[in-house]
Amino acid sequence: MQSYIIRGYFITSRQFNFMLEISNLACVRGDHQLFSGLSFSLGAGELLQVQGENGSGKTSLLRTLCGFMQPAAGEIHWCGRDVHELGEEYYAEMIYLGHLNAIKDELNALENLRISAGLAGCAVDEKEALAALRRMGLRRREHLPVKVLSQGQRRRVALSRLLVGNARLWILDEPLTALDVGAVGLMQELIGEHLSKGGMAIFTTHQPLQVAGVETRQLMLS
Amino acid sequence: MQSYIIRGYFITSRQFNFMLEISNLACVRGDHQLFSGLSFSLGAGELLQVQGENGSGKTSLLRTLCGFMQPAAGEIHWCGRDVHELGEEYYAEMIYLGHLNAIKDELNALENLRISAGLAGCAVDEKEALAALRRMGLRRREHLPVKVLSQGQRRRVALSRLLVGNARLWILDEPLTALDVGAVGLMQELIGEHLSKGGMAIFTTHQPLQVAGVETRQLMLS
Amino acid sequence: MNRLSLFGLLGLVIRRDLLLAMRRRADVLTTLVFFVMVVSLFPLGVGPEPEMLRKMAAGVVWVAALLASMLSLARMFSADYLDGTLEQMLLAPQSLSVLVLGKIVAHWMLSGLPLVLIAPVLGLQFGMSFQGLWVLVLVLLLGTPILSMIGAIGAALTLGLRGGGVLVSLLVLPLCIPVLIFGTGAVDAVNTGMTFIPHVALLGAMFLLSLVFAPWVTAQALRISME
Amino acid sequence: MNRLSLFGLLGLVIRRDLLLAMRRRADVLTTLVFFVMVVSLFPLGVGPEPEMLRKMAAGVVWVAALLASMLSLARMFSADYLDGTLEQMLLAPQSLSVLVLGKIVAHWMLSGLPLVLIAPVLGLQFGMSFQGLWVLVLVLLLGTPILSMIGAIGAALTLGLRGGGVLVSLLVLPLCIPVLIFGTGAVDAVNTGMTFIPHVALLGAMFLLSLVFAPWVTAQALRISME
Amino acid sequence: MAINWFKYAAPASFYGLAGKMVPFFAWPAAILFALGIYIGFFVAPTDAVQSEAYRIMFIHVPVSILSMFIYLVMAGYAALGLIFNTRLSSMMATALAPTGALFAFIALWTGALWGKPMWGAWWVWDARLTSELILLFLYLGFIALQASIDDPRRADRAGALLAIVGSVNVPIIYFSVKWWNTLHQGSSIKFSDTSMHIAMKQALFIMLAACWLYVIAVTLVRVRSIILERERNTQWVSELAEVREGERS
Amino acid sequence: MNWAEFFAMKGYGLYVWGSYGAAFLVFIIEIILVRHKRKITLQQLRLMRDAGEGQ
Ligand code: HEM
Ligand SMILES: Nc1ncnc2c1ncn2[C@@H]1O[C@H](COP(=O)(O)OP(=O)(O)OP(=O)(O)O)[C@@H](O)[C@H]1O
Ligand SMILES: Nc1ncnc2c1ncn2[C@@H]1O[C@H](COP(=O)(O)OP(=O)(O)OP(=O)(O)O)[C@@H](O)[C@H]1O
Ligand SMILES: [Mg+2]
Ligand SMILES: [Mg+2]
Repeated sequence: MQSYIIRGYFITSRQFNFMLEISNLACVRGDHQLFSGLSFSLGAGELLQVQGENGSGKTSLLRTLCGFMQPAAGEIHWCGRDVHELGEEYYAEMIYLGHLNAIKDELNALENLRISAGLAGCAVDEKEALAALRRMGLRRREHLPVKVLSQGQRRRVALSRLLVGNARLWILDEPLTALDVGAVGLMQELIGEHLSKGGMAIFTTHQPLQVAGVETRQLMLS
Repeated sequence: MQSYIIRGYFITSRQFNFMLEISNLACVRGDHQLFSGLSFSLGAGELLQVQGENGSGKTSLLRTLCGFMQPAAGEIHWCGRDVHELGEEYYAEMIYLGHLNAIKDELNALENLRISAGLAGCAVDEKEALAALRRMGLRRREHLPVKVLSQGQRRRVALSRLLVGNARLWILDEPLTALDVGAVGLMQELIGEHLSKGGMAIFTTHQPLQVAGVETRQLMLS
Repeated sequence: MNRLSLFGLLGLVIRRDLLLAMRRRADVLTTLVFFVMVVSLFPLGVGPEPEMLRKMAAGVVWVAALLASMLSLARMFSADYLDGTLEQMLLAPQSLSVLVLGKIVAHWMLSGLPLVLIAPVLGLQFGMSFQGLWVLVLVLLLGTPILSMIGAIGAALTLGLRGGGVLVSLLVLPLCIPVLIFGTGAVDAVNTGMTFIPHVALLGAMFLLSLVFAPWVTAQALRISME
Repeated sequence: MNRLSLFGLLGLVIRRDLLLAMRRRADVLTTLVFFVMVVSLFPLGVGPEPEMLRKMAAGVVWVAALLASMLSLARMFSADYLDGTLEQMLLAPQSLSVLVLGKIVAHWMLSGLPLVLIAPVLGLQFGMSFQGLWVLVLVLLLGTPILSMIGAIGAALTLGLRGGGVLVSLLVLPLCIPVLIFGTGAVDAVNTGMTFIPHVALLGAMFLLSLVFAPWVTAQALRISME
Repeated sequence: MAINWFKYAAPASFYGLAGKMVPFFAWPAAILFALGIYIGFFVAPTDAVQSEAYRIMFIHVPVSILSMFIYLVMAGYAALGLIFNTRLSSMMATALAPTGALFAFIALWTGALWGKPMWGAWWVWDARLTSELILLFLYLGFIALQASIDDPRRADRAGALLAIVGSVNVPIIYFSVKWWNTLHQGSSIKFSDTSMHIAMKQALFIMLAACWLYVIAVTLVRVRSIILERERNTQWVSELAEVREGERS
Repeated sequence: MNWAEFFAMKGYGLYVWGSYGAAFLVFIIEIILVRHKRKITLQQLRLMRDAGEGQ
């Protein structure tokens, strides 16, 4: 009933240093089995794209990796230990960006970034936050309440959280939504930098996304 | 300060039959002038893409066309008459699809479609609604509460409203958000059909969208 | 595909809001439970003297009704606003006032009607006379729709603003005071053996007045708020 | 970039929620005015007899407190839920209970504390004695946080309505009843010349009990609701 | 008479006019306050019933009357702004509201201080007192609504709608409250003012005039700030002397 | 007339002076506030002007 096509090679030197290992994962929503027997692993410097049609279970997979949903079967290991055991230790090393931006309309971009970074466990000073926002192309928009920003600008505020954390695992659910061509390029750059520092990323998107110098592994849900 | 590049030709035989005419439109948000002196017109069978970076004012332009925002200057005419005078007559002939899906999480796709069509002024029977949902690729999802659907499926429910109305003017703000490749193709098809029936469409998107046999006019905001 | 008549639209909106509420039954019950709780609290506070309780009864029921309808007011338009449905309603090629009227009727059926139905039980707890109970139900039936209508204006004006529920109450409660006064006045009149007709007539006039103006004013307020 | 301590986190959450509320300075005043208004409704309902009003006073103030915390409860988690912030909070590498405690404290500071501060003025309007006022403030100070804590559990459970929201309102609101009873009981005791210590002691016990359990239960409820 | 009213309906020209008018209201207000207090305290005789406490009247009554009057004026301006889309009228409404609320507050305060010696209670639930309290709530609602809306145009229009609905309600509220009270209890509280001394009347009217002038002056100053704030992007504001020649910051 | 007697107001001093004191205090505070607001507004306008020139 399901088929997975996993393509791509481990291109880093640390190829046996798997940090995230998924084995035999299954996901059931309602009466509906989205996937089962799914296994893959991800090491430092690797990039994985989850592909599939609308409703094929990409978001469900990513949310299962975050612990929001209990898998119907299978296990998720981080550095060799079950993520449920790890709990907060695992959360300290990952960052998740979903369909929702998790920003507050009433606050401005700067406040939003500093507060959400704080809630994620790291205090960020103003200078650092401003630098991140400017990198995301929000110069002269830092002090406007997010409510008045355009859809793409709001997405940029959400994405700027990636710049101030030091999470090793990025889980990005359609990060390119509402971004213009320039911002898509910027995201590719950011992912590239992250990988080159030994980070990992899993993402979904229906748009083309290519990171220079990195082979994107593909996981196809259907 | 602003520049507009309007490209494209009127390819229908009814090229002097402009239905939507915008003259000298200006839009101010906060202290910020987004555009001014914007003029264009649209006739039956024509397709206009509004382009520009994040925050360049695409959404603001479309919302002004819908009458949600008062233009700072300029006029919008429909069939030669000011849309503010026309009011409900104008609304009967247009349909707007924004960033928000305007669907209720607690209702299922079928109920959502029938109710939103009803609010837009036309009663749709169950068979017709089911056909529209199936055309949008929601077979076997019609009776699930929309809350459990995937992001792309939710967008499809919203888009299925296009199929049950008989509006002549479609105003679509990033209709392709969250849609997979198949659904993007379907949207292109639908827009093509709509145009060939003498309809008009204005849309924004950051993804490529090409309708077979129709030259897309481009309006660049910057 | 055929155009809906105005009555068709009204029915559709009412059915829709009731359907939505039935999917989230918690909201309906919260209002009702709150109402019963507030009313039951007073005998505890004031003590069990029957004479005093009988005097208070109408006032307590009315104040509780007023507060209970405040609880659900903030939600009246805000869900539709957040998910974009309200935008689509403003683009409907029919009268927005009719649509608003539908939402008001639905709100009343969910937050006013249950109170009217349970009020006799509470009245009995306070030892109200049969005649008094009857008048209480009558004035509640006339008065709670007014609360919903005035409340709709407030809810529309505060759409999308922070401060939500409290701000609406701040705007709406002072405007509802006449309803409260005439509503309790009618019951008191019965208890003191006078005629309650003038009070009911005044409530009726206020009902008609708000029926004529409130939907339209609310529609204007919605347009202002959506800009 | 350095890690936050638990106290740092608590402070951050409280500051955040207050900041969100303070975006408009008017909001703080709004709450105060709201209390005065709700309290003023009762004399309009039950009549101006000073004796009756004095007896009702404590009950009226407690009802206003309950209403204020109910009105703002719905927003306690739902805004964060709708815009995705709650998801991020569940992913925070710190204790969720502490985070929830922060939100409860902020909620109390916004909806409970103003009432405690204005209660003496309201008491004067109802002709309460000095001793009664003093006890009223004391029990409010103990009781309003309990309302916030119990309310948080309800708000978390009704979020997105897993776990049967209908039951929740039936469970949570009745849980507030003991608070109201002991709260008004203490003031009544003073007025009738008895000792108010037992009431206050019971309230204190409830306060400690809910302080220990409510944040944790709320955190679990949130995890259930988000699934 | 060929005064061009529309000229002064434009914020730019009204700004200058208002600036010139302020002293013409402020100084007479100050002088009349001084005069009124002199007559009120040194000329008017002691009251037979109330002894010296009645002197509170000279501040209480003008302030109470104005607090109600200002609401009507405010609602009128707001309605004008909504119907004819004249920005200046909306700004006037916004500028009047805080003063109105303060006057309602002073009326309550002085009333309470008068009530304690006369009735033995700071507060009784009497019709006039209660409706004054409700009036204060109406003011605060208007202010809170406008304060919580960022976009000034939306704030104007929403506030106007509220003020109009409120002013339709004010008479209903007033009479309902009056009826409420008389139904419940006979009016045991009555203040006889049949035999008012001429000096008392003089003091009362002088204070009333002083308060009225004060309201106008304060409102004009406030509306000038509001005009500047709203028109900050226009040419004429940037060319104002007080903006151009102000010290560099 | 004796000033102490005048201020005592036959025992009603607290109430009378409480009223007038509060009223004029409120007036004075309001005057200070509107003038302060004018100052702040002008200051902000100048800030805006300087920022505009800086560009
Ligand atoms: C908090 C308490 C009080 C409030 C809110 C209040 C409010 C008002 C208001 C609104 C007015 C003008 C309305 C009208 O003309 O009918 C007024 C007038 C007046 N008040 Fe008060 N009042 C209070 C207490 C008192 C007390 C204690 C006295 C005297 C014992 C008093 C004596 C008067 C008199 C003599 C007038 C003017 C005569 C008249 O217009 O009827 N007030 N007050
Ligand atoms: N209770 C349920 N009963 C039946 N099907 C369900 C239920 N809950 C979820 N589903 C289905 O599970 C799938 C969830 O998909 P998910 O959100 O993971 O998709 P996705 O791959 O992220 O899609 P998209 O590209 O649209 O974001 C959908 O097909 C949805 O219809
Ligand atoms: N009050 C305000 N003050 C200053 N700037 C504002 C204000 N309100 C809106 N803006 C700006 O106006 C622009 C609105 O853009 P709009 O939403 O129309 O953009 P868009 O072209 O649709 O962008 P996107 O591609 O991201 O959807 C944004 O740049 C926003 O920052
Ligand atoms: Mg998805
Ligand atoms: Mg946009």
